[in-house]
Amino acid sequence: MSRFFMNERETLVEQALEGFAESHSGLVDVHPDPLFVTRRTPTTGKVALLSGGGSGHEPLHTGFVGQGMLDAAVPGDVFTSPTALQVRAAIQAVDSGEGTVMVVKNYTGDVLNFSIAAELLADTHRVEQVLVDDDLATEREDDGGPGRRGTAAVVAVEKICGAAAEAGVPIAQVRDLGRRVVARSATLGVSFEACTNPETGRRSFELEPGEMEFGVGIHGERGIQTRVIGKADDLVESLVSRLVEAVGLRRSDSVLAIVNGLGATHGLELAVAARQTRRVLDGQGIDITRSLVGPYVTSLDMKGLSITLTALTDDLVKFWDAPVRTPALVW
Amino acid sequence: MSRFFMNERETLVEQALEGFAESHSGLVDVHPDPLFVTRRTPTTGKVALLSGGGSGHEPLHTGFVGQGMLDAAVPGDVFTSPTALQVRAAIQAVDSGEGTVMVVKNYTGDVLNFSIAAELLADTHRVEQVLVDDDLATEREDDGGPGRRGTAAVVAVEKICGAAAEAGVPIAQVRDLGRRVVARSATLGVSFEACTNPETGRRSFELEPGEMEFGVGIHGERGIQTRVIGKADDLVESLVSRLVEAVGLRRSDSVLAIVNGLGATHGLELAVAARQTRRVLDGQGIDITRSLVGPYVTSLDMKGLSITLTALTDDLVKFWDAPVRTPALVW
Amino acid sequence: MTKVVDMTDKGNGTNGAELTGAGAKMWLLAFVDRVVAGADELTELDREAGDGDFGWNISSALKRGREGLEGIDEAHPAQAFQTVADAFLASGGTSGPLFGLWFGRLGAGPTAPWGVPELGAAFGTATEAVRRLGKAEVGHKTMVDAMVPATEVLTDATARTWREAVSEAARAARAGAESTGGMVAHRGRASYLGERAKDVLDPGAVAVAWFFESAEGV
Amino acid sequence: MTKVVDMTDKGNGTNGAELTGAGAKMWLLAFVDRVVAGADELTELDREAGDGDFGWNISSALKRGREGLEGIDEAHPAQAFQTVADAFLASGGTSGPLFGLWFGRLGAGPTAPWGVPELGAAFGTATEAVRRLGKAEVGHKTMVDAMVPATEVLTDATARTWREAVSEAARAARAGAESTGGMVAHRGRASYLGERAKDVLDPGAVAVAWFFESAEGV
Ligand SMILES: Nc1ncnc2c1ncn2[C@@H]1O[C@H](COP(=O)(O)OP(=O)(O)O)[C@@H](O)[C@H]1O
Ligand SMILES: Nc1ncnc2c1ncn2[C@@H]1O[C@H](COP(=O)(O)OP(=O)(O)O)[C@@H](O)[C@H]1O
Ligand SMILES: [Mg+2]
Ligand SMILES: [Mg+2]
Ligand SMILES: [Mg+2]
Ligand SMILES: [Mg+2]
Repeated sequence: MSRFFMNERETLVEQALEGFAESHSGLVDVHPDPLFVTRRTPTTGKVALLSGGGSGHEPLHTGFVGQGMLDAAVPGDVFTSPTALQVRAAIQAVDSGEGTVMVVKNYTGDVLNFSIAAELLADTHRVEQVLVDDDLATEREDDGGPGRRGTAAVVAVEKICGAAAEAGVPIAQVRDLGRRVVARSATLGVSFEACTNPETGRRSFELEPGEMEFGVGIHGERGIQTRVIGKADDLVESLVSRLVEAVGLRRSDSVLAIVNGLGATHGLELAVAARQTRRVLDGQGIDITRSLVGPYVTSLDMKGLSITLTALTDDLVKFWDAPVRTPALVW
Repeated sequence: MSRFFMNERETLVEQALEGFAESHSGLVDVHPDPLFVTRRTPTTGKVALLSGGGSGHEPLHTGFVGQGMLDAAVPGDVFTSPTALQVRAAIQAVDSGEGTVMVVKNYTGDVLNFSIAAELLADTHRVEQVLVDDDLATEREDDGGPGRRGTAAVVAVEKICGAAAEAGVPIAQVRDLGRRVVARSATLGVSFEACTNPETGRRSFELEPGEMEFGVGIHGERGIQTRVIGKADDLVESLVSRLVEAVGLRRSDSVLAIVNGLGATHGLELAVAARQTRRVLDGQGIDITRSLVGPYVTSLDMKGLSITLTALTDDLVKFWDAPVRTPALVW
Repeated sequence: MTKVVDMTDKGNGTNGAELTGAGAKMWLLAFVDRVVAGADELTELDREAGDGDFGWNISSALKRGREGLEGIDEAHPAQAFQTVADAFLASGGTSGPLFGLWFGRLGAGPTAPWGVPELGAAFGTATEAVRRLGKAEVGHKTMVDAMVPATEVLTDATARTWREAVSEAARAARAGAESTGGMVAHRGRASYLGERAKDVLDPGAVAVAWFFESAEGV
Repeated sequence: MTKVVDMTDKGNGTNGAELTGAGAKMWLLAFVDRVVAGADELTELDREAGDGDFGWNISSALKRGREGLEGIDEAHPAQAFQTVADAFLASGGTSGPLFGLWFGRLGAGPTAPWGVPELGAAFGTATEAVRRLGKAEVGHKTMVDAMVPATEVLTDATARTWREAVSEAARAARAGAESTGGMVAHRGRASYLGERAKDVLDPGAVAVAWFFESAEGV
């Protein structure tokens, strides 16, 4: 049995945003119609950084609105892209003349709606897009299918572009920096138990005892394979090895590792995964220069985790380390 | 089906602590034998603040070690109090001569082991204890049974005592401050799905669809009643009303509200609960002066939440607002 | 093709050769009912081969569309289609903008009752726009697999009445939707699952079949 | 009560009236085996009326105890009991310090083989200490419900051999453990559940019954 705690499905996202905004009233404002979230204290004279997408991935993106990260987040309904009209209104609200960089996770719906919004504003606003497509599981030798999904690398993109924008870096460079982070990142996810559909109360899939889904995204969908669950260390090793290869990491390279909980994964479990991530990389002479461990890009209450590696350079480290003050990330 | 991600049950806590410490190596150190966690940079010339208890409640307590909060945390095995020898070693490590205040959640095992530790050190160390017993569900008109359980109010105690200790407040006052916070706090918890026992992989109890447990603690045990799940707003209202009464809050009082996820509860769900908590209190003219919303005191991967109210005074607000720099709480 | 024909049509499109505003409205309201009643089916398909929100997305959009439809004055089909398009455009997701575009192009059709040739032309433009925006071809396992064969029937129709033509289109759309069972998806979330979602019908294509089938009772 | 009696006892406690170091060791090793084999049963009781870790806690402690026991030189019962006490004290939880104290008091008993009077005295002190530390009385649904009746039997024993006395104590401990079914708990986590955990046996009391029963095969 499983169940989503709410009043009614219709008002879920709206009420959650109200509650969220009240709990962080010093940091963010919610604009109700069309719906989007901005910093409480707008920062002008800098490139505006905006992201968004379906809800159900909290703290992404609304939890990353604030100084040093996003200027606005545009939440859709659960697992549903926001509309172009929402995105347009958010851009209009935060663009203070230096242009807007939109961080878009690569899903057909998001790409459509964010692109339409940018087109609607083509005459009056400069809008650039960073498309995040880090999920290795969806890599295919294909004819222009939807391509890799955008998952937890989006946190690195938002943090680094956010710091750059805050530092006054101009729009083209903020965009290129974001694209560079994407190009240097890869993610793989696994799930031990599916998430609860808030409408039906049912899990998005069922697993037999001892089975897991390998290569899941962040929308409750099955992965690319059902596998037997082994030891944590073996699974983490197989994930990390593929990421190292995909990112093209070599001995003495330096990485950011994001060990991300998909919703119902406990801190003890994530810590065990983080431990082995470090050991596997150590074994290959790769240095975890920075890491982030926790539920940052969730898939409702899915039990599972993803690991993201981003190859670092000195300037990326500098932007990662720059101060940030948002509901979900503070340093 | 449910399952706990780890290598083997024997090494779970130890490996998780290794991973945790590596991910926060700037902030904390793990001492392996006997096991306890301290700040990376010890602070001397102040009262030492220490807490601990069974694991499985992360980020409690290890995530609250750092500047402005705990000097040490002593983790036991999952849901099992640490031993007196662990606690003794931790006190010896952090007491710099100003004495140690132990924050102990009220469970027989914790009380026994922390008390024995203090007794073992009676000749050489001044050790004071703040017993946290905030859980209304376990209130009983009884003959000295174990009394109310200690749950999420412990976060308020640790934050406020931590700030006081950091500010140089002497031991008796830090202790009394902690006791004052406890006396002004009450908590109630509910669960929509039990947690996974890491040893057996089984849930700690089973619910029929549409049922929930009312009055749960943080150890996977059933609550005091099985109830039908209604609307979120109705449930929150019934929790908050009882808390208001228990704390003795009146119109124009000021509170800290902690809306705490028990492990697998999603940010959207907690935000909906936080929203209604505020509305119910608003309706009674009580001001949520401060709030904390998130999974701070978990019960492994239990799906559920607890609400804690602490009546505030100006000095408590001041200590709550003081800077804190720990793995789980930063401001 | 004049208002006069419309008048002989009793104003509700139930007798004439041409689709009137009232007829389009009835058709769309029947579609709303069909989708609302079958939302769980669509959600289940999207659960198996997507993210489980399609039934919710499309029925929320169409419920909003119904409110809009109830307020319009039934002057011509374009207005009815545009009303539904607006509801989809306020919906987000993948299906929101794509159906929004599809109905939006229909909404840009002639502002008078439509004969079979107008129907064919309007659906031709609409389906072409979805293919372009979605970069989807027949065989990619999307709504396009139902839209394209239905549109071809309408374009090539020799039928005299709109009802006959749409009824033939409905059969083609249904066959197109059924053909997505057994396809490996190349677009949309089902493509992430490759062979694993092969046997599942595409919910978008099923919805398109329901749309054409909803003209039946009008 | 002298080493001589111990020698005629073949050094393993299987024949004499007194409990030797070797006998105590065998008894405790049999207890370890019983608990390790039955850990899931204890965990299940603690799952229903506690936090589901008792089987794990006690069997981890006793496995550590087994390692210790294997290393000792079997001089006298006190040493064997103290070895197990140390393992419990390194265990935490509620049962860790309480069993640690219980076995620890036994470990403070005479450093020579024990006759029935020594047994009675040692268990009397030990059980009294647990009652005091745990603030638990008979009827509170804890390990004390098995410890107290067993201890009473030992204290009042008229039996000639330790084995007879312990065998009677085992029957009393078992009856005490069974009596916890139907009790509303006043101590420990089961007390949080009130009436809801009434029908569940207290796992700590069951473990105490197993302890006394483990002397059977020695
Ligand atoms: N590139 C595309 N072109 C045309 N139709 C598509 C495309 N991608 C997806 N679809 C259609 O959209 C439907 C899913 O819609 P919906 O569930 O709202 O979107 P999402 O996948 O964003 O949750 C699919 O069943 C399919 O028919
Ligand atoms: N106050 C007490 N006095 C004596 N025994 C107790 C007391 N509280 C609990 N116990 C015993 O401890 C057992 C539970 O031990 P354990 O599972 O290790 O502790 P915890 O409840 O801390 O998880 C109970 O079955 C009961 O026999
Ligand atoms: Mg979706
Ligand atoms: Mg325990
Ligand atoms: Mg979908
Ligand atoms: Mg227990």
